[in-house]
Amino acid sequence: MLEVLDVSKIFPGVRALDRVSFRLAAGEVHALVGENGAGKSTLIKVLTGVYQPDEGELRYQGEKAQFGTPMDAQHAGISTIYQEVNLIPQMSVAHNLFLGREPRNRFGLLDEKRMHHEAREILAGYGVTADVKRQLGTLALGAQQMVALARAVMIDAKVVIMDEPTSSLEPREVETLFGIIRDLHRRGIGIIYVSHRLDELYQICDAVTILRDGRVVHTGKLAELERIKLVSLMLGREMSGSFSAFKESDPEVSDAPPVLRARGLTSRRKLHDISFEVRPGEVVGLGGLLGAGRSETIKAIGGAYPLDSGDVQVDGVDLKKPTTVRAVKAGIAVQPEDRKAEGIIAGLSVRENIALAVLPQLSRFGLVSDAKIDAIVEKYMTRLRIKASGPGQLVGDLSGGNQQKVLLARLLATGPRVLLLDEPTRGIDVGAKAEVQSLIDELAAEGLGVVLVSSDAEELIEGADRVVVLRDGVVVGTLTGAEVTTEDLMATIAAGGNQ
Amino acid sequence: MTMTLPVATPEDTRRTDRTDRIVEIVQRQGALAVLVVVVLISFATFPNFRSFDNTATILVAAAPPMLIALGMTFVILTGGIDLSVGSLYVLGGVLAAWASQFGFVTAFAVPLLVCGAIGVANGLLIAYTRMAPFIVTLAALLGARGLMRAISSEGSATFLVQSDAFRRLGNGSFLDIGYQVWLVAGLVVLGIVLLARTRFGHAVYAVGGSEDAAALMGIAVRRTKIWVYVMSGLLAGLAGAINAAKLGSGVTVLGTGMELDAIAAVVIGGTLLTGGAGTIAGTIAGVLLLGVIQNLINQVGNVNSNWQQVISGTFLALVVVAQTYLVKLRRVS
Amino acid sequence: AKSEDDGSSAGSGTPASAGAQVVASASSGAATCTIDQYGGTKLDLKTAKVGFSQSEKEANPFRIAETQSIKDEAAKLGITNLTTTNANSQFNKQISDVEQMIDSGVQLLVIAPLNSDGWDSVFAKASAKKVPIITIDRKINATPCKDYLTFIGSDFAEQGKRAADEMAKSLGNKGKVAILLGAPGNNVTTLRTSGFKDEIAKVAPDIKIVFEQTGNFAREDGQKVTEQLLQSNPDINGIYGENDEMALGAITALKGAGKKAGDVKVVSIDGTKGAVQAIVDGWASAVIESNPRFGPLSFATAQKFFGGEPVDQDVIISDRQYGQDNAKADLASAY
Amino acid sequence: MTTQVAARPAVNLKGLSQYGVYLAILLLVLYNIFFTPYFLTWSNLRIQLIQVAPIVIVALGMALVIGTEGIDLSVGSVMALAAALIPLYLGYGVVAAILASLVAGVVVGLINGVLVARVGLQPIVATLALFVGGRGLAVVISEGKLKDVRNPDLIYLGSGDLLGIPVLVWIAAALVVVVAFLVRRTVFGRRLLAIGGNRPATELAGLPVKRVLITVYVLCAVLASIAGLLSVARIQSSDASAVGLLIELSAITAVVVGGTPLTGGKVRVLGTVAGALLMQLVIATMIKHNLQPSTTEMVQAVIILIAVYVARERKTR
Ligand SMILES: Nc1ncnc2c1ncn2[C@@H]1O[C@H](COP(=O)(O)OP(=O)(O)OP(=O)(O)O)[C@@H](O)[C@H]1O
Ligand SMILES: Nc1ncnc2c1ncn2[C@@H]1O[C@H](COP(=O)(O)OP(=O)(O)OP(=O)(O)O)[C@@H](O)[C@H]1O
Ligand SMILES: [Mg+2]
Ligand SMILES: [Mg+2]
Repeated sequence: MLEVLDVSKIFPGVRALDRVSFRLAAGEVHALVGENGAGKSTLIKVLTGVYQPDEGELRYQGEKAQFGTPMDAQHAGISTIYQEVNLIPQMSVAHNLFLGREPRNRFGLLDEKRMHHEAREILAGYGVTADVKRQLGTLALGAQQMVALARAVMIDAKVVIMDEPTSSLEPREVETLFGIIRDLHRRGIGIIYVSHRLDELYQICDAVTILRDGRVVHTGKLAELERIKLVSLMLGREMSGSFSAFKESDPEVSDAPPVLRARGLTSRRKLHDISFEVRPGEVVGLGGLLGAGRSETIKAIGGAYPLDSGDVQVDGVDLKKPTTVRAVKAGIAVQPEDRKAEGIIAGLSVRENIALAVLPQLSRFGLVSDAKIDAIVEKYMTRLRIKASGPGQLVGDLSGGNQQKVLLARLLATGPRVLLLDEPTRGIDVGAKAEVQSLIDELAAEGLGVVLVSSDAEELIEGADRVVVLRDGVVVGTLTGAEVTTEDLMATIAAGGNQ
Repeated sequence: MTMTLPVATPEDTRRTDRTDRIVEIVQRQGALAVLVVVVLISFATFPNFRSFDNTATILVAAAPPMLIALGMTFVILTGGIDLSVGSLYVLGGVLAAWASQFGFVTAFAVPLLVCGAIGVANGLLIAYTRMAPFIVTLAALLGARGLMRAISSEGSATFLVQSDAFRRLGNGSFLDIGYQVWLVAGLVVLGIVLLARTRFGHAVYAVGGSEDAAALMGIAVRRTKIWVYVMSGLLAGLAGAINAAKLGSGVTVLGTGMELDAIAAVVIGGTLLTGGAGTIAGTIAGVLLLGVIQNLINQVGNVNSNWQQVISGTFLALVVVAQTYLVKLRRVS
Repeated sequence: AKSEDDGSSAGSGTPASAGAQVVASASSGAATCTIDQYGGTKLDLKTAKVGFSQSEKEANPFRIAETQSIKDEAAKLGITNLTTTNANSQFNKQISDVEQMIDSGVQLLVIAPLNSDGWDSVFAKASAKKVPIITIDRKINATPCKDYLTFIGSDFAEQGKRAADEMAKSLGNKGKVAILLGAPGNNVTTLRTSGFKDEIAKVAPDIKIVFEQTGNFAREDGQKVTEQLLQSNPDINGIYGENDEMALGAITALKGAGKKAGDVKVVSIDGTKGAVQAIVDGWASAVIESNPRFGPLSFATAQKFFGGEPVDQDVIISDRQYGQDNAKADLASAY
Repeated sequence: MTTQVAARPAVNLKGLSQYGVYLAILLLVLYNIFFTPYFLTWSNLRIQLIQVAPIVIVALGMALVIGTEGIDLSVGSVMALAAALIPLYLGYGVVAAILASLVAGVVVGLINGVLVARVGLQPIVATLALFVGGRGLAVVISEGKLKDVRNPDLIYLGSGDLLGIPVLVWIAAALVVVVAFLVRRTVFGRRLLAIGGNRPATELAGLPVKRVLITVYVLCAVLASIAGLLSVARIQSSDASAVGLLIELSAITAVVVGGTPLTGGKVRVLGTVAGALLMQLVIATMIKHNLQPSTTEMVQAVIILIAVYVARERKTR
């Protein structure tokens, strides 16, 4: 159906694809896996005309093909959901859905009525009920992802490519997605599916191709490949035991006074009287569905989201009206949800990114001390095992996992008392994920208070000592103890809705 | 220069659509609201302001800036900027006056061709070389002015309009409102339809909203960019031409600072310089607002010319701050 | 605030009568215009609504003196209903300023035009309401007594010519001369250039004009261009500045380059205090005046017109000039 | 992952983009040496340096603002304000006059900075207001009159020499060093670049973004007011309506031609100086060859395009 032969793609300094051959059969759901930076997204972009291959050829429906632009690929029946929502946040939901192929009336003008009507109908099938005239950006990320999905599937596609479609979906939405995939499968449509969540792959994929460092290291039936083997192939080394790196044993949570105490956090309509506390060495998870207000809670504590009332205490000291500057001073470190937009500074080096928040401590009379910076950068690059060509490399050129670690290094360098981590493992591969998770454990063990937000229920359950469940900006329950299960979590979320 | 503004922040999903829309209209049409208030106050205060003639004068004077701001709106909506419009405006006027000796049609055709070609050059450079629009069009500003000086012997030769029909277009009127105003009104309506009701218009918003996403969604980003600069060039040339028709000659001492006026009008009209959001209706209100302020300063009469600048600057700041405040209100409520 | 000159500048106020404009040609054969020819009604200037449109900001001596002269004379005559506008050098603004004044019912317009062409729409409007237009200092290319009533002002080509005569005289009819041009595209620039060049060619063909660059009528540009000029043409003998400001900039440049007063002959046009002082100091050779005090002559002409008397279609004023002989004595009457 | 740095094939190209401005200057100088009489003289070099000094000073401030992804259109008006205040306070001595003009810079910078950082206006619009109003105010202050200055201390700043080099050039050079040091060695410089690189991220990292931004706009305006007062000292008169006219465009051009991207996050101080020098040489060459304004403008356009094309950032991500 769709096939590439010996394709290479070279970026300045990187051979992103190295003589890759890949074959998608009709009606097949083909998993494409690999570490961060293995070349998955690049392969997809080559397949869909975003990039032109430097070597090799593309075959589509048995014939040699060449797509100059994504438009060409779309016309040929290849429809793609790219990694990270790629829609226009300022435009309305309906306009996004139909962009570039809007229905027109007999004067050649857009038929808004029809567009809205059809958009409503189509989206209903995906469980999205929001007003289609609303700005897309005001929708929750999950809903946005569903719009992107609907957009990709609604054209008469022969091939649908999905690059990490589930990274921002909640379990219910994932189910909807799988329903759609099964339906496409039945209709004989070929699907390429990229994900770091291995469970999903085994649920819906038939075949798998594993990329490592731009090369294909394995391709074949997925069912014939054991999980553990798959991971080893991806990483190029043996993996053993559990995939979650969180230690099973609950660390002793002391009855020391809490490092962080949030009381009655309230912000117009989004947060309502949220209170919880974190003790030193404790990992408190924030659970809930997308849009529950977890990110807002974290940002509010970090001073980046305006509060109407409520207060935040660190080590018993009240932060009067938290601002980001005050919060950092008090020992609060926030790792934002959106790494690219709010986390890293892509155009600066690893060194600058790590040192950024602690510059005053690394300088005298406003003059930075290179020696001090080098020392601290060296320390965290080693400690967090940051893989980069050197401290001078631009962060934007690192893989997702390493970007995340640089971000963590920046937080840790400030010597925080509390770490607030919003989706710390989103979009990073199993290897890096395990590293980040064990790091969280380590940090807690050193006596830091940690707040962890994750859409991955398992990660939350295993990683947290206690889970505070939010729904619509209200605390609806707290789960404690080692015996908490995913089911318990889901039940609490659901029960919260019935109150 | 493209500052990242927090464009869309997540809002409460439960808010009713109607309040949403009312607040949005006030926010989006802030310039219109200010315009209405200013006009009402002037009506009450200055008897001369009320006259029909005065209104017609304001509209005629606003015609060329309106065309320029119309083109600028498209450019800014894609996240770009066009500094060359002031020069193209003068160039268009000089060319129109010169070409009027060959008749009515050439008087339009020549400036449109030349200014359109410069627009194409702007667009190609911006779309294909990824050079910043600011700098490409700054070069075009210099180049076009140089060209204008070259064809008018360093600006000393003024071509007189030879075609009577062309001249009539400049000074004649229908229902006591100048032809130019009708022409501009027609083009503005076309522009509104183009932006709101065609695929091209949506592509413009998409490119400004997120260039990368638009490309991945199959929008022809480059073609869209090229077109907006062509439109901007054409409209600036046309503005020059109708102005030449009105003045009866290709005046060479025009147009400095015109690009900043146009940008100011567009921004006052609520269009974000980062692109992706804004309306032509807002731009119209912005242009008229600037025109009315000018007119008011004259109505007050005998204001020292230097104070006039101070007042304009202050007013500009107030309007934009008010705009921003409205946007913030909307975000918080 | 306290300026450098505080306390010493008590006597700087120029007597209003000093340097008043004088009409050059009272020749009886010149074309005239009457209210019957032009159309319109007789009226009393005192109670009339008068509009004055200034072209450039009141930010240089010429414009300041010009506007002030109009206002002073109006006050003197008891005209209470005077509206003034300023186009800030934007031509389109001047057009709409004037149109707006016509809309508001002015009965007499005095215009200092920014440009000589481009007045079609104004004429159309003014003739419909029979508003007489007096243009001052720059002429408008149109028909007097039809499109506008009359022009009062200097002859710019003549100024250039006189500057050329002075230059030729001070150089002894030979040498190399540079021209600091005014703002490009301005007809003052054009006429002062052509007048100068034609006359030089006629009276002193041995004077070579080796350099012409614009100084935009501004002192800083005049200085910068002269600095460059002195590097590329160190043997220059004369500099003709098309206004005083550029010439003064040139003098600063000459000083900076280590020249002595009189090494390079400087001739310019306008007659501002600074330039006349430069003659006294020996840096400038001659200054041709361009008199900005248009108030008295404008209103006198209007009074005649509204009173039914014929007025000249072209009122050319005689400009004085300053040289070594009279600079010191006449310094007080410079503006 | 990317343990790369495999041989960079584009080394030459990259070098060209880094050093394009310097190459252009070299070419232009070579041309002049052969085709322009009296070019290779000390007095000529001196004039070029003196003339470029004010633009360099303004461009330094502009580079800082551009580094934060901003732009400042009001620099010309600040120069005018500074110029207008000098004659007013010269009666108290040269120090008072200089202080007065610097205060004007601080005030304008504060207004710009607050509008950008606190009110959240887009820089081009925030500074447009003062671009329009500032010069008007300056002319109002000076009552529209051009005033000669005769204070010898002030004039020394504008046309005196120190160790054989004009004072003006010393001052500009000193400011270049200060700004380069600021960008490379200070906490403030790092923060400035971080804001330009990603403002939301910098804010979340707990940096005092607003304070830094306001400081940047104040610095830019103060540099502009220094340029303004030096211009007065050089021209030996204060003309608020003319000083610094259109300098914002020259300054932006110098910054961009010098290789600083308008998208922020990067400041090239030496490049900026080179950019200003290049444009100065272009204009000087045109004047020396007695070319018409039309030609000068068209050639400038072409040179800007070529210089920026060569120096443009190649998008790697
Ligand atoms: N436009 C580009 N310019 C330069 N290098 C690039 C570009 N795009 C990708 N790369 C590099 O190519 C390699 C493959 O990247 P790619 O995005 O395909 O990885 P991926 O497998 O999709 O990773 P992830 O799981 O994080 O999405 C990486 O080393 C990346 O840094
Ligand atoms: N258009 C957008 N672009 C970038 N990020 C967005 C956009 N819309 C929403 N987000 C981010 O996605 C997050 C999820 O939005 P949502 O409305 O689900 O609220 P939430 O409370 O953060 O959800 P959660 O409880 O899962 O953290 C928001 O915090 C916001 O930062
Ligand atoms: Mg990817
Ligand atoms: Mg979230």
